[in-house]
Amino acid sequence: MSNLMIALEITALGMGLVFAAIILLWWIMVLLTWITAEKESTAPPLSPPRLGEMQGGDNARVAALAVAFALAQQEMENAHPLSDPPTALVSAWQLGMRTQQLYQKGERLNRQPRKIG
Amino acid sequence: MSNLMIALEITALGMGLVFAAIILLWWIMVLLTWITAEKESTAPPLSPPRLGEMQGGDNARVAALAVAFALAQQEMENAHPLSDPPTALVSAWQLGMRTQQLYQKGERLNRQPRKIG
Amino acid sequence: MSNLMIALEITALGMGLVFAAIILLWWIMVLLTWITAEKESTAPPLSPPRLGEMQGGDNARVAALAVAFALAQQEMENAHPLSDPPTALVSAWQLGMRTQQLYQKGERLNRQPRKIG
Amino acid sequence: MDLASLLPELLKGILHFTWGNALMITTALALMYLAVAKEIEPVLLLPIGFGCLLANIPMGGMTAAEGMMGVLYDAGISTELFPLLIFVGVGAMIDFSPLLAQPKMALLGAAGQFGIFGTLILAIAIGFPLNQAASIGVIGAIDGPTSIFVAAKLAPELLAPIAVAAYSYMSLIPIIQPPLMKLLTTKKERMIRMDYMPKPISQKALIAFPMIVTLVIGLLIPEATPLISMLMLGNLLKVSGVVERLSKAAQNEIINIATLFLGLTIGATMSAAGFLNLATIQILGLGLLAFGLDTVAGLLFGKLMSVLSGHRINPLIGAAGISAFPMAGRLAAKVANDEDFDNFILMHAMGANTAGQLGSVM
Amino acid sequence: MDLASLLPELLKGILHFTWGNALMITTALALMYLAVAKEIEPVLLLPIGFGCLLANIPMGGMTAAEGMMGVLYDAGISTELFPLLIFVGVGAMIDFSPLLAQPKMALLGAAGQFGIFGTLILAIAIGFPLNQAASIGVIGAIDGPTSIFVAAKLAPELLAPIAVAAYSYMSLIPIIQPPLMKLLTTKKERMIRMDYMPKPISQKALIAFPMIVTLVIGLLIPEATPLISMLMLGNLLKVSGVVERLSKAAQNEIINIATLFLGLTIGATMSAAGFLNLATIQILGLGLLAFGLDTVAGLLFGKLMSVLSGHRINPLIGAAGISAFPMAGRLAAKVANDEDFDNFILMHAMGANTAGQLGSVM
Amino acid sequence: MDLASLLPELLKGILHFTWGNALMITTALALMYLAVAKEIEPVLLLPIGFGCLLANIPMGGMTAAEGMMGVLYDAGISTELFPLLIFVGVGAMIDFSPLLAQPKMALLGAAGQFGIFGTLILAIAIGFPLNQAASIGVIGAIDGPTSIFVAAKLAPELLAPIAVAAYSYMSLIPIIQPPLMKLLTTKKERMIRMDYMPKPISQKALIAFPMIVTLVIGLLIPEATPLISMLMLGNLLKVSGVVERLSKAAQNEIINIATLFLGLTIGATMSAAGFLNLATIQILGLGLLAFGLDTVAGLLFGKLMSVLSGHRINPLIGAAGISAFPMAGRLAAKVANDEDFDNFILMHAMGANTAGQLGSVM
Ligand code: NA
Ligand code: NA
Ligand code: NA
Repeated sequence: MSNLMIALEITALGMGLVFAAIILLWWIMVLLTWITAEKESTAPPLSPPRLGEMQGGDNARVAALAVAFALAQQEMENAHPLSDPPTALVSAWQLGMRTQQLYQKGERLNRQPRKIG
Repeated sequence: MSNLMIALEITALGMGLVFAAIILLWWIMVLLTWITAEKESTAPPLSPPRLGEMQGGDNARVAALAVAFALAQQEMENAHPLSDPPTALVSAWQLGMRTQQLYQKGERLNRQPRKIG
Repeated sequence: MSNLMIALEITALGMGLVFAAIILLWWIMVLLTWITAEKESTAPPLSPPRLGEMQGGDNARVAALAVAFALAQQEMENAHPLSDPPTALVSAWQLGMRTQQLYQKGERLNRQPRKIG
Repeated sequence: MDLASLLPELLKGILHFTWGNALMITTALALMYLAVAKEIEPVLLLPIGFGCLLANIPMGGMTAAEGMMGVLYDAGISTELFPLLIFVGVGAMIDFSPLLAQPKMALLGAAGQFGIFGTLILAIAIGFPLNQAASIGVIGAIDGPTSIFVAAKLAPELLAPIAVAAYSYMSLIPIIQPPLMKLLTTKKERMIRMDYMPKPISQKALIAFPMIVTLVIGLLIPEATPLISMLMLGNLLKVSGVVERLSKAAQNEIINIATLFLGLTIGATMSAAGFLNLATIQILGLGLLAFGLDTVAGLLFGKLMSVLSGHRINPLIGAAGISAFPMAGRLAAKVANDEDFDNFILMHAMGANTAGQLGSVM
Repeated sequence: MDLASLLPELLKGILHFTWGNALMITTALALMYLAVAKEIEPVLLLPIGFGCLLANIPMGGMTAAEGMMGVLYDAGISTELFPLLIFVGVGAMIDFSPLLAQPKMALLGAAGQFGIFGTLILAIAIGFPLNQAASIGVIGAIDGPTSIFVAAKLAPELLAPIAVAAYSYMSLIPIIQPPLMKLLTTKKERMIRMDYMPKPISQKALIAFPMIVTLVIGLLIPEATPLISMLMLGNLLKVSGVVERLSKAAQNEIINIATLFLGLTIGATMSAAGFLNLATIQILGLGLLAFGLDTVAGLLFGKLMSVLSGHRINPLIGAAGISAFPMAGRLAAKVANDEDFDNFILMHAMGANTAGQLGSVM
Repeated sequence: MDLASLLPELLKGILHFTWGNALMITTALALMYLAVAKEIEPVLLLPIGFGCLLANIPMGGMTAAEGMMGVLYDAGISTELFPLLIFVGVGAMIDFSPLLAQPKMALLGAAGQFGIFGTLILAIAIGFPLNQAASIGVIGAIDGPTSIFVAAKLAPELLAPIAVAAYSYMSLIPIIQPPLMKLLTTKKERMIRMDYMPKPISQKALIAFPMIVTLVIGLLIPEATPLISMLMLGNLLKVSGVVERLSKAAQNEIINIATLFLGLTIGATMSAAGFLNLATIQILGLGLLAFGLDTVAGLLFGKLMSVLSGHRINPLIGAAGISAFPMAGRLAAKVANDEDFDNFILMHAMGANTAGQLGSVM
């Protein structure tokens, strides 16, 4: 049986296996999210709302925020390929991008303490 | 000679040795602290007083302080098991706890520079 | 041939080689700097000017600056052997020293974001 | 001994210098130039380039078995430790919530497979033995560590060219993809706006996900366990939120050191003697092809999904399905617009390892 | 070869899956649940649980001798490097000044010994050979790294159950101790307020302490040298104040990486084949007992001191004497209220190693 | 077995204690005192001192072949990994722009050679074999890692005394140099003010420099490749500006851990048995001499340049040419006033390795 035939068989089997696994994974994810759907609210501290909520805090905290923000922004500027990459897609994706950036800023803000402690 | 007898002998010897070592250690510590007692004043930079002293500094430093404090506090809040642990003992110990927390805050403040440098 | 003779030969050869390499290196450096001389202005973000330029930024950034500066200064103070070392040379060198310190402060300022991100 | 006998000793460096070395050093400088000037995968191409430089300095001894590079190779490449540690770090940087929010996107990960198997078949057609062909095919996984992991396992003799192909092409995606995108999709299709409103994912789901995936994939495709499990371990450290220290260690110390050493040692395998041969050129060719196939397959797959979804899916995301996940060294900001890519490493690694497994079976 | 011959190959993962694997995987998930949901020693139980998961995925190869876990085991467990590095980090986090301020508290460290030796005797009575019995007894040291260090030295075959017992019970202290405390002390005793006014300790004393302890203990109990000396090294790096860099490295990079790898490799030894047997159950039982004995002994010791001091000492601190020192991963904040625990590691390590020594002698 | 037979077992630590141990422990405490109280190279003298302490605790087992120190020695000293990793970190901290701004200063680096070769000749005269003499001569390089690297390669049996000499004298420079400076230069000469107005160096030059140097030196003096290339790699990581992560890892994790382990393992080789002998005393003497020679040669060289330049160069900078580059552990601030020193490591390493090479050739 020629090598090529074997290769084709591998391809058939391998891709079959991968597709099977991917579809299985898909179901698992659907199931997982469906089961845990009740208890929503993931780590509020990570989400932008916190910013607002925190501004209310004492001055010291506000200062901390200010700095963290300044740095975050600065990073955004310094970050070399921050402008959309050559493969940048339509605005829907940029929206997603920004969401995640906000998410990251939030994260950065509340990582801060750990980092310093 | 049965294993059990050996075990008992080990226990006798082992614990004797440990007690001996511990008592020796006790004396050493007493001696050590007594000898070095003259020159007191351990690393003042680490102790809260510094804070006060520093507040006198220029605004920039005060800002730095403010932030460090905000972060320190935030950490205290985020720190998961910050409330007294189930085994928390009488208030005398909580006092000790707070002392050390202050100590740590102080430490954090003057670690800052190293961290950034 | 005695060991000592060999040693002397090694010395002759070794030092000859080192001097040759050093002189070669010297030329290379001259050449290198001469070739790249056209495009001057390296990494402006690293140089003190940036500070000024940045002060113009929003308050948050100024706050960040303030802190970074405070810390930078504090470090300068804490840094144990910051006074000129016993081998410190004439003021011309101290000038160079300060230049580099400024350079470092600048660096520290714009490293900041990376550090936090 | 006199001077006459010493001179050749002193000049042995130059005397052993070959044209091959010169060529490879030029390659090394080129790689470093791409890394520094064009910022193409600098965290990997810079060390690889430098390692390649070292490998072509005659008698330097750095790349000898007992030299530093040899020591690192035995410590981290033969043991597959470096790529796996990189995966731990990458896992700690990935955010799976976008995938969990829209599970059907997982299908896009399958597109990457066409590149792998297409290349595999071609490699065999050209005459590579199965183990080598499989390793070459994995270039189509468009995922450096995976390629290195599989190559180190199945065909270490091809490690250098495969690694170079994987990383340099991975960085060429911005150049390779756009024309194919324009060619294969209509302006109307590219204009499709997808509503991005994922339902919130609970912390529980995010924490359970890496455990379940490790378990399921591990049982289905044992050979995929190492890569998947380390990726998921890193992710678990991050999402669990209770081991901040370990998560940070994975995202910094561990991945940075592993990446630096990985790059150096891979580059150090690029000695003129071992690298300059037909196989290398073939592999570079096949690698490029693999990337092309991936993109085309991804786009067609995207179009299919677009049609099936009644044009509510933008086919361009099909191309995203095949693309590389964010390399360790990229700035966090860059990760942001990779969110749709993040989701597919899993499948890449799976595909890669399935091919690897089957290849090794025979 | 045809499909018929390939299928078993493809499904070999599932075909090799045993009930034992299923049970151990459940254990692994349980450990990870405790770590994440209950935050019980997460820095160790999470990696241990994940390692256990890997160890029970058939054919995964991660826990094979040449797999990643095998490589890490040879690198850090056989060499005892990981526990020792963890000690360096722990030492750099400990503050000995409270102990130096009230040296008599050192006596409380002795209480921990009762647990060690009581368990040792029982283990022998049950029929364990001396080396194993000693290793089991050291669970009574209530100190993970010490237990692992001694077990790796005297009875590596019991490493997994001992490590699991040490860490899981260590984390059960909050559940084990309070009832015993209420049982063995009167309300009046528990109410005793101790005046906490230590005299200031000079920097000199703090710096001299680790050096002297290393020297004295090293000469008295050579077998205790490794643990004590690394603990004291870490402490010296911290208190000396002149090597901030090294102290930070010990408190972060070194301990974090060592902890992660230690947990993974320990967990990876929990394969169904090696873990599911009578010995494990006996060890878990003995370990629990050791903890109970420790607490009781500590409390009685505390009562004794309380009486001798004319009721100016709260007997509850006796229970503190036996307890675990702050694990590397705990947040700095948590360390604060452990200050009274910090002081006793020294004795634990000593007791542990004395037992280990004598056991190994015969 | 009864108590009578156990006692010697229990006291074996004390029974094996020798006067040599006592003497070495005193040395260890002295080294740690210098490190902590006088802040003399603390990052190295503290670990070295502690390692020395461990090496002289009888039966402690830390410094046995299978002990932690033995393990680290095999991992990092025999493989020369630790000194090389330190060089990567040092390179990432060096700023070559001052040297590039005034290339003629490179000549000053040559001064360091006189110390190396002068010592080499003397060592041979005293009767050391060539390989040992070369290693001793390299103390004149006034550069710890270089000395350790060469000694580990040519004469590992002398590693301990050479390392101790290199680091302790390196830290005595502030005491050794000033008197010689006053002696050899006139007040007028010392007052010469040099105009420090370097032309701006382009980023391009800074990035190209490490690549070119690695290549040129590597071809001219292959034996210098390891040290030079790692130094330049670190510098490239820093100046390239595109691999912040790797640069930081080199400046922190990598160099800190390597420094700590290097110090400990070097110290651990200072056992009374191996250290207390005539050779050690001779080496310490020769080392001191090497430093003196370096300084004198540097100053005379400086005077020569001063004259040739028409007294526009301050001869004192000649002394700078021979001096140690900033050790890894120094605070960044300290580095600032070392800028003139930074520039010369390159030559030191070259000189060191040339000597090493020639020595090893015969
Ligand atoms: Na892919
Ligand atoms: Na204990
Ligand atoms: Na020198």
